[in-house]
Amino acid sequence: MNQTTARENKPAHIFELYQTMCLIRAFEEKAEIAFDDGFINGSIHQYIGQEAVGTGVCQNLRASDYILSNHRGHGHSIAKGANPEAMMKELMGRVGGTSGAKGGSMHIADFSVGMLGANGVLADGLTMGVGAAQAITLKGEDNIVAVFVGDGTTNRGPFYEALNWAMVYELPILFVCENNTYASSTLTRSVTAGEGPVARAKAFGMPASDVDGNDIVAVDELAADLIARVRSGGGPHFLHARTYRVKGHISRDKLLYRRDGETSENWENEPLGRCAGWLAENGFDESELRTAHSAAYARIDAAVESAKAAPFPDAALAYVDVQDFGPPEPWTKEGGAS
Amino acid sequence: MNQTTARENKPAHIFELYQTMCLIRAFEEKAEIAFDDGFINGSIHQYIGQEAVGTGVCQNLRASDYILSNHRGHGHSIAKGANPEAMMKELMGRVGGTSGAKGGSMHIADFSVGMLGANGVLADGLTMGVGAAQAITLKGEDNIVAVFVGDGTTNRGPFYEALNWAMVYELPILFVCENNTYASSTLTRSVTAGEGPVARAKAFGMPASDVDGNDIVAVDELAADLIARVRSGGGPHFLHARTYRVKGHISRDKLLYRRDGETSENWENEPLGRCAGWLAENGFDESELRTAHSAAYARIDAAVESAKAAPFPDAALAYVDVQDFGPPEPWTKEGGAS
Amino acid sequence: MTEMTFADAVREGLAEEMRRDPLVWALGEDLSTAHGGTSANQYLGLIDEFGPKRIVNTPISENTIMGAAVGAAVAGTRPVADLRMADFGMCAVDELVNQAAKIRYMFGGQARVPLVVRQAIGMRKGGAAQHSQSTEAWYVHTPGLVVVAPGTPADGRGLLKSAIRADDPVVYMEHKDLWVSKGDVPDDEGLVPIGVAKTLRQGTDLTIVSWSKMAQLSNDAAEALAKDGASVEVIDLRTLWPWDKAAVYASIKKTGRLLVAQEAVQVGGFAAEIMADVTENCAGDLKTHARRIGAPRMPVPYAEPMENEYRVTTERVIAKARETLDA
Amino acid sequence: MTEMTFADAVREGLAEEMRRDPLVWALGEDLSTAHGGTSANQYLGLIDEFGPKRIVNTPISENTIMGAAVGAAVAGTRPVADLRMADFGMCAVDELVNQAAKIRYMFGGQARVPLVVRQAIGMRKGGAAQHSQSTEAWYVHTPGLVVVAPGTPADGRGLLKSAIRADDPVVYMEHKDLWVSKGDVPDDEGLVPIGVAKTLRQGTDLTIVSWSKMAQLSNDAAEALAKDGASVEVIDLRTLWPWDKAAVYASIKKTGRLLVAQEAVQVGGFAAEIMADVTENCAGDLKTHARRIGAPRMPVPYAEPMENEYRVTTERVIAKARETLDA
Ligand SMILES: Cc1ncc(C[n+]2csc(CCOP(=O)(O)OP(=O)(O)O)c2C)c(N)n1
Ligand SMILES: Cc1ncc(C[n+]2csc(CCOP(=O)(O)OP(=O)(O)O)c2C)c(N)n1
Ligand SMILES: [Mg+2]
Ligand SMILES: [Mg+2]
Repeated sequence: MNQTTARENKPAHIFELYQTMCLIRAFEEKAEIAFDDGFINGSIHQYIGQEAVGTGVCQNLRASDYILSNHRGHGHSIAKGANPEAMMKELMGRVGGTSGAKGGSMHIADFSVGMLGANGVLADGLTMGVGAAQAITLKGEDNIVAVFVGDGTTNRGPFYEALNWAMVYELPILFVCENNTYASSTLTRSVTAGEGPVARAKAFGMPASDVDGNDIVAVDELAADLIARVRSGGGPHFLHARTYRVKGHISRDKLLYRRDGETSENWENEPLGRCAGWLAENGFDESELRTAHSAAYARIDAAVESAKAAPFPDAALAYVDVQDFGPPEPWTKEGGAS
Repeated sequence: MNQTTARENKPAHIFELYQTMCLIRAFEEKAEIAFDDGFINGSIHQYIGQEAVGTGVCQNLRASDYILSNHRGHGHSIAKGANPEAMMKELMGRVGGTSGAKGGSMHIADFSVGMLGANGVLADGLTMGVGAAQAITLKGEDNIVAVFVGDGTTNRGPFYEALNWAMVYELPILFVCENNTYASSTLTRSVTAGEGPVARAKAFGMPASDVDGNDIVAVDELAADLIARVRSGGGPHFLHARTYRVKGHISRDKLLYRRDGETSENWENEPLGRCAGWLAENGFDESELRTAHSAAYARIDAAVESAKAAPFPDAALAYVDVQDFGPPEPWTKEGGAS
Repeated sequence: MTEMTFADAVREGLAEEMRRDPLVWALGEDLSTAHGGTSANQYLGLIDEFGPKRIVNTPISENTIMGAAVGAAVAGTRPVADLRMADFGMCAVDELVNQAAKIRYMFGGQARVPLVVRQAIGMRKGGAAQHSQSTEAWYVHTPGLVVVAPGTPADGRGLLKSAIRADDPVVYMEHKDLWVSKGDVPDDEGLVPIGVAKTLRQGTDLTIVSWSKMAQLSNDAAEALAKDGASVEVIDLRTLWPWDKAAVYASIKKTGRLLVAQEAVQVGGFAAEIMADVTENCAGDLKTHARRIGAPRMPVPYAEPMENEYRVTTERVIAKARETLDA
Repeated sequence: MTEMTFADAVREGLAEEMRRDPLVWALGEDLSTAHGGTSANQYLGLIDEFGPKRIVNTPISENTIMGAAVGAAVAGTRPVADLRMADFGMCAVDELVNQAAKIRYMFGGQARVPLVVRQAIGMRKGGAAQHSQSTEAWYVHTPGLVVVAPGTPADGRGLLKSAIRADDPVVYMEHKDLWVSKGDVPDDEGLVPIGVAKTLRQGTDLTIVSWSKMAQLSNDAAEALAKDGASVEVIDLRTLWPWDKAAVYASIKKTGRLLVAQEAVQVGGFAAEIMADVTENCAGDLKTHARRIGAPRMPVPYAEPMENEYRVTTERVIAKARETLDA
């Protein structure tokens, strides 16, 4: 994360973020292929097109800071420092997966870097996030929490409870709303009244900022500033990042509900290309960028291969880590379980 | 409700509202006595000091309009036209109670006058209210819905979901927030961030008004106006009524959490006295007001007596009205039930 | 008879009821966009016929999807609320249990709450802990609710239609794995009565009682056992409350042996209720005590070997059936 | 030993744990104002000793009370979240079941969720449909959760302390009628182990298994039956998951007869689980099939005659016990 060096050399700093974004993009693209090839079960929610948000926020956090993510958590995890190799194993259900292959794509977590979990139930990261922030204040630490929430999820009640709660207890928490225009197949604005998330956050007295979420330079600058404010006792802050989900809601989604050309128009604006453009304007030459890009893909290719080569976990591990009191009884030969 | 005559003769109209408020006050005071005397089980949440809100809103509604109430529902019910005699029987668990003595104080309902129920779970009236409004639009009626919500309850998530929902579907619904300063023993502002309910409603694009909820003249005028707007297709509206819960949260509450003098100061501002003052200034003489007041108390005294004289329901009625498919099996002599 | 998938059959059933009764409507997330082709498309195309007032695409607001359905039901319409999965249904337990289930009773019969709430149950490969749960037992335990869990396209359609016409709130639990399964669906109205089980297979040695997808696995188990000469009767309950006690008791009278098979976690599951009931009411007819099979008491794991370890498989049903037969 | 009420004993227990461990804290509505003297005052005065960071008066936000407790638990503290009643607990089923219960597992053991969630159960006179429910069966059916339901002040204190020290999420269900009940509480630490039942009364003819307030009624029933010469053993489970199978099995071995008594709705209740388990595991020891008693499957009515008709009374337990003894 090298924040101090980075600040001294902005292009070098942005280049680092570019590398992270490439890693996320590569991860998502390769995961989709692995999914289509039958190596991944369930479904995967890809972060393609939104990389600048998670990267700009998480790379400004410390490892001891917490993030809480949602169903679309691969990018947040990588940006927070989770190991993509272990993540790919998790997706493929192999030994060495971040969650011991018990969770899969929607339940990536890496507590060692403060990544407290993706989540399959919308909005629950918000209420858990304020609790994690409360724990921080109780322990007297100077860490902070960042919670990611999708635009569609801002219509769930717990979102508002969490905003109010964060303000009431003046918690060290940054809410990051990734407005990618869609909630599954529904245009979020078609089911969202009023001016949207920023106005709603402000109604709780919470300072709120808006940013072009596809512009890594802007996200990075703003996030660094807001995180510093939150960390220094400024209370909660709301960050609204405008972005676009260029891919389907899940990888299988055929995007039948979009108007012709919509997706391709938005591809023009995706954050990696924009970041590469900025870097080119700021002293990096094409080959450096291509090398970074290739390095990310090579790393993920290797991650895919090593995941495919990794063994599946022992069936008996299924019984581990349920609870201390009254753990499950394994199946017996006679077919009994409890 | 005589709205047309009333409008032509404002003092006469306000006098009618005064009579309703007296009925509510008498009901609550007598209910407390009956409670203390052991005639009522569970707990009762009294509406004393808030009469102007429910009266001003409900008396501007039609019988075919719906209201959804909360735990503090006696006043809303009477104002909407429920029969206080039947309500008192409900409180005492007698034959003839509004809900067949199955519900008690927190589950008063009178569907014949559009009173769709008090409620023991905070905020649920809000989500049910938007659904009732949706039913109205589906049926093509020109009725409207009014939902009552306490200040403390505005911190529950479903409140926001309902606001958004009402706006998205442009429903004929009036949200009435009765801000009586407290949520049980907690000062609501101590756990509420930002400027409060009006700002929050506006953040959903919902027009919102604020009124002195102890001023029946003001509530009546504003409610009449808002209800007309909602009925004529103007979409939802939010009405914030400032008031004060002069009594305890429930009748047994000793108010230990209030500062000295707080309650008595607020008694000065209670709505019946203020209404009587207005009426006196507008042509009513003391004796007319005293007569109205006494008539209300006499009616409720009689209601109490008739409730006390009414029989308890047959135990066997407990099994009625559960469900058509798979109703409960009564206890057998051997002690079996299912 | 026409062969169709479960998802198509229930969509047809819903459309038929919506045509029959203008007060029937549906609400849920992504209904009009039909999940963008990513799910089972149980609503595909209905928006074109019925418009956005009756096929209501909602915000992500589970409390309100459920609460609004309750309010709309007491106000005279017949909503079908879709919470997608029982796992997300947990966000709306309050509105279902504290309101829908109780309103008729606690208001002394003044109102009916004629709604259907769809909450898909069951494991789908790779679904993991939060997209796999089967919570039927909770709602069987909840007075005021009817609970159905059909296992075939015909039953899916027929029970949805009966549920919509019922004046009770009905929890309609379809298994995610069944959506793509095919079966014959009658060309007539095809109503399936609430509370009536279906005997999938006659037998004389053992009764297996099951529901939803597990009924099919039980039937497969019975077929396998038949090759060994065991005659196993398989009952698909279809409705879990009220469950068809008469059918189960009669079968036990005939076979003298009972196995209840469920996909849900065994501890505290609905099979326990059947076991308890039968223990009390069929003691004289049972040649050996009743048995049950269900999942271990743990969340659903993701990786395939662990997921398979978790599953109640046909083989496991067979093993448990053998144990019961041999006892 | 000191005699105190249940509410006082559990408040003491909480205070002791908070003194012992600075990471223990409590959150819920009206905690610091102690419900204004209107409730059982389980938190009265704690705000003075521990301050508003550890006795946290919350907004009315059940989802967040539960969700924040989960987040704070995984972030290294030990929250005690109070949802007041199991009825309001229904507003937070998602956070409890989808998050608290699953986090340790679905993240592969990276985290523990050491929290206690208090959800009072049971009927209180005039409580009616929405303030009376006993939902322990739901949580027993939920992998990942521990469920305790103490019946005396000493057990209330001792189990709360053990629950706070446990690394599992514990659903702590106190009966509203018990808050004012009195009993002897040990002067020492008084920990009560999770998963261990207590035999309230020895007997040889019949075992009654129960928990929470119903254990007391069962004991009363046993006393009454003793006058008729029946020797009834009464077991208070105290912990519902994991329940003390060894104690129950041993008792059944001795008495050969079992009655399970619960206050909750009988259909699908926890008694069904015990019945099913015992049917499978104690068949040889049972002289007659196990029996159970629970409430009819209907919401709790308000008026006294109907409420009494609903109740599982001592008399009804006696009648069912007689039936079991005579079988
Ligand atoms: C409580 C809950 N309701 C519904 C779902 C199903 N679901 C998963 S993702 C999603 C859309 C979320 O949209 P948004 O919040 O905008 O996030 P995005 O997918 O765009 O990142 C839905 C409806 C769920 N997982 N949890
Ligand atoms: C979901 C839920 N949580 C908690 C309660 C307990 N409770 C009943 S009334 C009340 C306070 C409500 O305050 P407010 O909304 O301001 O209404 P008021 O009582 O002042 O009229 C509380 C916490 C409840 N009934 N339902
Ligand atoms: Mg989105
Ligand atoms: Mg209030």
